[in-house]
Amino acid sequence: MTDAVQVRLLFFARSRELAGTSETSIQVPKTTTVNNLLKIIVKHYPQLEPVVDSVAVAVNEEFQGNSVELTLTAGDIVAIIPPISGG
Amino acid sequence: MTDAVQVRLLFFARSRELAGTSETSIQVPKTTTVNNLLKIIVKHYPQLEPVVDSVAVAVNEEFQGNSVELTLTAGDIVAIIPPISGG
Amino acid sequence: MLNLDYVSVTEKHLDLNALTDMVGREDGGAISTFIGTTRNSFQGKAVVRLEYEAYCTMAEKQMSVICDTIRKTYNVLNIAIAHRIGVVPVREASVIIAISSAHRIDSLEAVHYAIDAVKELVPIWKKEVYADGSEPEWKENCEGCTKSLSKK
Amino acid sequence: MLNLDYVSVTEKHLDLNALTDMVGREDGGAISTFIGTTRNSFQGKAVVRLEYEAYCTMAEKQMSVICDTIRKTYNVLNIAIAHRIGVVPVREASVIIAISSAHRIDSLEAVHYAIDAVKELVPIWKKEVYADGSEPEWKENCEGCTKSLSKK
Repeated sequence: MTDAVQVRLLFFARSRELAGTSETSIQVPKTTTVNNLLKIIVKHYPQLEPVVDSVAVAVNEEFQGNSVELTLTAGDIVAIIPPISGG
Repeated sequence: MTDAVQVRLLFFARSRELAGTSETSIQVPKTTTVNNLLKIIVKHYPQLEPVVDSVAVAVNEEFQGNSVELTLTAGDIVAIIPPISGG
Repeated sequence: MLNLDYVSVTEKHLDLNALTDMVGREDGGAISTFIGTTRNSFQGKAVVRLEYEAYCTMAEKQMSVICDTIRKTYNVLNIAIAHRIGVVPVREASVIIAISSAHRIDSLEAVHYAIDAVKELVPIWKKEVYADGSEPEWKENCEGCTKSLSKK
Repeated sequence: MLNLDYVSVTEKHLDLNALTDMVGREDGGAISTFIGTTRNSFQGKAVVRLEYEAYCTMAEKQMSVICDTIRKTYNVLNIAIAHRIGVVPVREASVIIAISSAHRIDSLEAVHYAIDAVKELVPIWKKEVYADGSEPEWKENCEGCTKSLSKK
């Protein structure tokens, strides 16, 4: 992975409980889609498999389209966002 | 006026200021329409002439249709209701 | 749990917390409120205060009719409608409506309906007093509305 | 007068009076509010409390985005959106939205939009804890909503 970067990875709510942590860091390709990013994360945290289809992803606090090609930078904050239930 | 009854007559807001009183009593026909009632009232209080077309009438605290035939009883409360501006 | 319809025409300062506490319920997930406040100007003229006058007994009766209509249309829990009369200084509340419901859509829509209905159906009047000393004016919520009431 | 957008995710008890005071203005004639409260049951199961968790920095950012959208759509004056996190006991407020406007239609519609938007766009989650000791549940505001966010 010559074009790999290290990003921060945040988990919340159910995904946090399943992952067993609220934050970690992970190496990912510099350019990738959200769908591919999720596949990589599930490889590290297979226990997220049941929820992966229902989560959204935010990069640096902005929601990202699933098929958008992301360009990530070292230190970027990737967050797994389970279905929202605020209010 | 054999079929006349004495009713209480209430004025509010602008009609109260024009009439110079908030309450009086007046002799009116036992059966009459709201329009006719207003004509009688304006005969007693000609200063209400400028507002008579914009007021509604309530009898015993219920709005009455202008052309409805009212049957009044002695002591009924007739109220002149200028355009509402609550809220 | 019994439903509450609270209606009030009062010379006292309106207490938002007291009214929302009154409509709040353990089986409710939503409280919507509307607060009408006195504005400091009308068409460029500075307003120093409003003076409200009511046909009190009929006003509270009409507020109860509005509560009945709300219950026929929306799935609400408790309703409170309170209108202040007398002098209301700028920025203070002249009317507060607070409605609770299990789900938000009902109280949101019911409050909207309720304030429209109060302005149309409840015999209360306001006189605007201006800073420039010009003749105070009795306001009208919308032209012809009151006249059309008599047909309802 | 400058417009205020106040957004807050806090562990503290939400203060309705403080928030409405904050949005109240001399040039405003209307304040509409929405208060989300904790219900005591879900599908027949007694709920003892809700526990809220937020992605705080992003949540406040999303609330600010909602404020921007409100200003593009409705003619409002001040906006306050506050969400409580941590444990919220039954009957207490988890979210309060308060919006002022010159005329009532704007704040009424803006508050309705705002609570819908908060429930759809702000990364906050609630876990329901039941009296019968059954497994606490992470709620979802509506199925598929979050997934659809990623397309927005």
